[in-house]
Amino acid sequence: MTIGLYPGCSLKGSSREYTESVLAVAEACGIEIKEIHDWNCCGATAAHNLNKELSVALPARILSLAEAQEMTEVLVPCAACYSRLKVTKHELANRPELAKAVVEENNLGYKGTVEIINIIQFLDKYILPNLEGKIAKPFDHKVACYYGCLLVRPHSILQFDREEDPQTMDELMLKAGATPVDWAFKTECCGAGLSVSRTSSVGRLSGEIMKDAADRGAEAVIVACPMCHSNLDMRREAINDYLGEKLKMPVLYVSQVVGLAMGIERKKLGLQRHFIPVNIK
Amino acid sequence: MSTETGHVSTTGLQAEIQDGTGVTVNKCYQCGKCSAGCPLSEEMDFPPSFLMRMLQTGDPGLEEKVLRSFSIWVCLTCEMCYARCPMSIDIPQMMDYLRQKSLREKKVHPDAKKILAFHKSFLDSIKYSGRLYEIGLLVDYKARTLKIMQDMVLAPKMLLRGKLNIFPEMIRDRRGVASFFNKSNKKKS
Amino acid sequence: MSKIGVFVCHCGENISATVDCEKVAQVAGGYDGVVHSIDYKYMCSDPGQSLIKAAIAEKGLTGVVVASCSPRMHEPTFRKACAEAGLNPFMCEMANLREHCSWVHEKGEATTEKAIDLVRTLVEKVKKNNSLDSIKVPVTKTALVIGGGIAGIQASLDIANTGHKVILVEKEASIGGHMSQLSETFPTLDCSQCILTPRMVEVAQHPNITLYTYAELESLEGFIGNFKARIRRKSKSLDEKLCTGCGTCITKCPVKKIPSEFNEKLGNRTAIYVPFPQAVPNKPVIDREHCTYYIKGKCKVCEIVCPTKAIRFDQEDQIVEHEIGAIVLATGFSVKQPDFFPEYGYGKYPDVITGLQYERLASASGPTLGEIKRPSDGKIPEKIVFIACAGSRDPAKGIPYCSKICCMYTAKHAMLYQHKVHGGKSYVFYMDIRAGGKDYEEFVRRAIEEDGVNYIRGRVSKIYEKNGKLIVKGADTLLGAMPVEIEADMVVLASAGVANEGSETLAQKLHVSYDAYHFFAEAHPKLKPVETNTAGIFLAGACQAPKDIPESVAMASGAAVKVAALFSQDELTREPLIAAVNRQPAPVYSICVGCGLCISTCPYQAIGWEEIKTRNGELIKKIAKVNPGLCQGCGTCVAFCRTKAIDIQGYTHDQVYSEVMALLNEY
Amino acid sequence: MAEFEPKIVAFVCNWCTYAGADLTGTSRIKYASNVRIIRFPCTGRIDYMLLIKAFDEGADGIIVSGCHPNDCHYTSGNFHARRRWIMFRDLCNLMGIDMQRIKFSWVSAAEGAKWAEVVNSTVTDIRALGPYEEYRRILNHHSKEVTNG
Amino acid sequence: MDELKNKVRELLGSGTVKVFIGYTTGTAGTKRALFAEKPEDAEGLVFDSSCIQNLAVYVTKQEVKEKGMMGISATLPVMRSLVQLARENQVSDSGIKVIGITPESRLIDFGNLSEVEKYIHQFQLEIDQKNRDMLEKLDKMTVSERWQFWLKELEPCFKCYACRAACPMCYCHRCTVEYNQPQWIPVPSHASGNLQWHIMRAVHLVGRCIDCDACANACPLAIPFNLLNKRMIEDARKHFGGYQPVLSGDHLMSTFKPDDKENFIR
Repeated sequence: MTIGLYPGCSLKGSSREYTESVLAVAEACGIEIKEIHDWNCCGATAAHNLNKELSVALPARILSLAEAQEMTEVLVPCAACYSRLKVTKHELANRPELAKAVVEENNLGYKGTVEIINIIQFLDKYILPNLEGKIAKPFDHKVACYYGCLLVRPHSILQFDREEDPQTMDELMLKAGATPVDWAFKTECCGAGLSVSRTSSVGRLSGEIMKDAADRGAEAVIVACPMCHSNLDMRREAINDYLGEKLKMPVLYVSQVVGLAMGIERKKLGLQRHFIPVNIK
Repeated sequence: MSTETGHVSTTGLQAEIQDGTGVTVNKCYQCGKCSAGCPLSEEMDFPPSFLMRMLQTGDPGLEEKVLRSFSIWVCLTCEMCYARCPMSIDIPQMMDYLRQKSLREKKVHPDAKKILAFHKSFLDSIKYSGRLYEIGLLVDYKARTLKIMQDMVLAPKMLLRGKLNIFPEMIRDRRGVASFFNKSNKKKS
Repeated sequence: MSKIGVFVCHCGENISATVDCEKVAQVAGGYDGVVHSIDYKYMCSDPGQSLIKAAIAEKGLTGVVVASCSPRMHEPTFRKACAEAGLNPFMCEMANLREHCSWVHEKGEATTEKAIDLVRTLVEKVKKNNSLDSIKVPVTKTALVIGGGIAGIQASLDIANTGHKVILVEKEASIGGHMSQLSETFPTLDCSQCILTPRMVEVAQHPNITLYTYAELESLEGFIGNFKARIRRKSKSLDEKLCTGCGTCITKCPVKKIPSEFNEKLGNRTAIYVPFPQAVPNKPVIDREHCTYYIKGKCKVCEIVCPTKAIRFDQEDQIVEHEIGAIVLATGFSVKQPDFFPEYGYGKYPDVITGLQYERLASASGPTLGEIKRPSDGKIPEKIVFIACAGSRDPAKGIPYCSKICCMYTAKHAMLYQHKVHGGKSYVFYMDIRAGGKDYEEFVRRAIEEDGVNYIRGRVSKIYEKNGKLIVKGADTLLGAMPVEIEADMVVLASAGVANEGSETLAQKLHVSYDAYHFFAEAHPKLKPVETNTAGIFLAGACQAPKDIPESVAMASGAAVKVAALFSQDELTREPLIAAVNRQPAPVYSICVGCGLCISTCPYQAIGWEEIKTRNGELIKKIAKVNPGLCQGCGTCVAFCRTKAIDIQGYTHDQVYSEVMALLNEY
Repeated sequence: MAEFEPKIVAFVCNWCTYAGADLTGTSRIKYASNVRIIRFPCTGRIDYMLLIKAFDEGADGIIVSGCHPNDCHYTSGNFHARRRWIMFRDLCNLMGIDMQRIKFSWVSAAEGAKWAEVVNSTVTDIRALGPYEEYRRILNHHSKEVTNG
Repeated sequence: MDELKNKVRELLGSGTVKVFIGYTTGTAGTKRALFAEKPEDAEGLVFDSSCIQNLAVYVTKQEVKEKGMMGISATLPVMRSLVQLARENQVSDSGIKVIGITPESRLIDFGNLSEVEKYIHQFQLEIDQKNRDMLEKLDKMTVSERWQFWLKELEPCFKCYACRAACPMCYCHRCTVEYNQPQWIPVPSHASGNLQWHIMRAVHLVGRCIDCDACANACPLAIPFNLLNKRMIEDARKHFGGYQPVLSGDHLMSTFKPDDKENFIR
């Protein structure tokens, strides 16, 4: 059984370690993953900010490709892309006139048959079952599970976990041997789209998040979104400027933690690519 | 004989929003939970609930203010407001609509130029290569904003860690993707 | 040849705004049999009714059709008017032009068309109506009151004081209800217990009141004036006659850590317990779920220490039966636990509590003896936040309606805090202050002006814990929705009032209707607030909708008067709209062939046998017979009987048939 | 040409659906005016022959509605009715009478909105089906007087 | 055969029964009912596979009842009818003596009706294959096709009511068709009149029809309206687990289960 993969732009560039870790754990469990051929960008915030139809057309093309390539289930590790794809599928199903405008005019063979799953669902469904006994070195650290916005919202469409104080990632971490801390910023926003254009805001928002995580004694923040990661990791300077202290807490992708627990070597998981060194075993 | 069941008939921007997004502005009873939860409300000129109120008045002057507001651009669509709204009002959808209208009518708030520039560069990159080309994005963005120095420190670090592609990844069917842009742009003009 | 009068009502503008009333009257005037047809602004008004009476007198009408509002509203009014004019009241029918036509359709041809059809239909029906005499049935002058809260207590006392017997059933071990949990009451701040307990005692001692605590209604049969109630008295594992209520068993009971329901889980109780010190009756019950004896089969400490040997471990539930004439439903309400708001952290943070829990903290008889202390560490909160509408007015996660009492009790809570904790700071997040009621607005103003409670207009988005403080993130919508953050020591959620769990089931037992929120439904929102749609069953207190104490008491007295009025007659008249088996002269006697298959269709076992005999007593024929005393007029047997030997007054075969014909011809 | 306006007769019980329809009114919810309500004490009183009569007099559609199971004012009238409807529908269906033209529903006294929704959807459906020509045709060759009795 | 004759002679002779209802050969060899009142009348009794009329139809007739204690030779359908009639208080042990004739033409001298009840309960109400196929065929048709089918089938019906006369369950003193206030069933035998008559008849027989086909056999135009009754029997089984004539207890249509299943009420 092969699962389709939609990496999205960041996972090919600024956060390729995310892709690497996903593929690594999958491989270790003998799960075959096939990247959608010739996929395009989902349009992200920019598209739905500036141009409704475009924001639907771009993901629609992606889903049509997946269908054409006979994929029934597509993994979308990037929470932002995941949200965009899910929303698009929902819109196309519930707004016929929009669907007409987008699907027909761009003659996409869209049918809406593809199941879209996020990283947590993927790890839950395909990796954990194989993990029995494979936990080589439990990730024995206190972690703060950071879900961000788009993994759980809008709940009415995503229907994943609960939108306040979600639990799925925490459960996952428990199984990987980690101890999730109970904290208050699980679903607060990191500043995402403003990373470049309003770095100051990002410093503040991400700062609050890192602060609470640190106050609760977390040794690492775990994320499931490249945007969250780049803000919490790459923008650490801005964060520390805002907080006026030097936070060294590393930020890991949920798949990296699972990988480490399985004993996969750090390089294969791309840990060396982080700005904030992951100096915990 | 009529089979129509009556519904709130609104005018102006209210009606536009209703048709465009299905959001009924008058559903809001100003509890302010959105403004309380919005991560950026303190950076906004009008927090979400305030914005809703302005729209409820149907006053052209205030509607103009909304379209020229900074709020609609600093909004991150993090969906927090929608998640907690007791009346399930899809504010993010509405924000998208307002941004697009504001852009069409060239009413973008001056301070939002940078944000807009980023979005545009982003889309151009997609239009050009089908995917996001991060260096391209940054360069293009700097060109638009003349912020040559910004993130200069970041780029090398990223390259070092193999986080930046020197060359853009090109998809095969670039025409197809590009055509999306032209189509949906035509609609606007 | 029938002479029918048609009277079309404008209901002010309510009907005439969308229906052309003149035209309706004029068209109806053309139907054969119709000798008088007019329209008028308010038919239900005095002059309106006089028009009807006059027409009956002058034209000798044999039937009347009033085309106005729903018969559920004014049928009695107009039937009475007809009767006063000497026309049999059951010769009057109503066409529902308002609820079923003018209010639900746009103005225009089609709507007037429909109005005309409806009138024609009723004209044809009334032609087939029969003059009827209402039925007399005896009244059992004993009332059943379900629920021993303040409403139930008030209703019981009022009825009992009119000299009639009352049976009061309370499901808990003591009467008192929510009011007994309250600290002090708005707007007077007098102590709830102090004003309630005397009433409780009065109930216990009243010669006319039989009190069943720890009991529930098992089933109800019959009809107004003649109900039969079966009540389950749950076993208290106690011989109440022997028990003196000395309390030794309670002090000695080894199981001491059961969260007390009365204290909203802020305190503990034992397995053998009385809910609270002033309980009535003040005799314990054994909670079999937690009692060691019932779990492990040994212990029996209470039995050993009991000086009067009153403990009965083998006692079983007991079913008692009573003949009942009328029922008052006073089962009250429940508080919706705000755990559906994860963003408020109720259940996660011990210092985020509900309003009712706060009442227990503020109550002199409560777990903290009236001191406001945080559940987590017993510290006295220096900063406290009250959040109104924590569940109310929230279609998304809570309930759409306003719980009505929260604004007032929140003001009271803040006020009590300011009185008890000097120098403390209190904040109230609100959206609107609904203080309609005598001295209510003044009370709220006092909280703000004299006690310095800070009212902030806005809803709280999130509460989270940060180094021992509760961070409350809100907004001030009066300052351009500016974000507000308060570091509080304690947060009180004004949780919503909702219908009791299982209220639906109880409604079904009693055949009363309930609304979308499962509160019991009154017969008319304005004019019959304490009646239900089922004759002889009345409502009191918060089981109908959230209410404060004065309202509940007033409603209870209202219900009591209805019961007293009912009991003031020895027999009451019932609408004669019931079924009867056809009878004919000899030799046929009846179309009924006596197959008896109808007998089991009757929900009231009202169908039995009748033997037709000759003078010298030999059996000619055995046919079905409907007992007019038991028949409630559902007509299930009528539609079932294949010979059409049973018919039902008010909805006879002839009547309904004519309606269908009239409706569709010249439709 | 104007849209076809079906004739629809509603047979409803007094305690739930009739009251529910009253609530639709008091809540001012608008719905199609094609429907005419005939009031019965209980769905248990509704005679199957009346439904046939309605078609026989030219109705295009029929609504039969009463209290939800367990809510019957008379305890079980609606349960008896339900059992009868189950058999009656099968019979009519075998007879070739179009069961899409008889809508059965439970509408409680609290469901004013549902009543409007039931009426509107019925009107829409019957409109789609068009006039009940099939039945009308067999009526053509006999005059109303006969059936009026 | 002689066994039956002897039995009847004995019953009439001893005066245990005043009239015995059996079959005899009528004109043109057709079988008709015989009402034996004297022992010698028993000679006329016959029985063979062509005796298909449901004799139970006579036990509710005043003329016959007047004669006093009845005896009857009862095939399985007749026995079923008798039990159902007993349930409907139309016959009782004090009025009838049943001599059963098994499918293998064996005689059973029943002591009372509860023995009859016990006997018939060994057999289910089963629709024969031929009719089941026919019903299946109808099910495959569209609604309009079925409508046309029945219009055609019922077209010749001129409401002679032979079906009613032959049915033991149609014993009402006054049949609904005889009402004119209101006129439930149109008098003339036009399409809608016939349609309504047969719908009504079918409904009246739900839970009571025991599938003896007497009605169809009696129909001079051989209209297969008994398909309606058969479908009702099948559906009664499908929805409510079926029924059997019983001397006492629930009747299919005058009881209900709170969890009766349906899929058409919204």
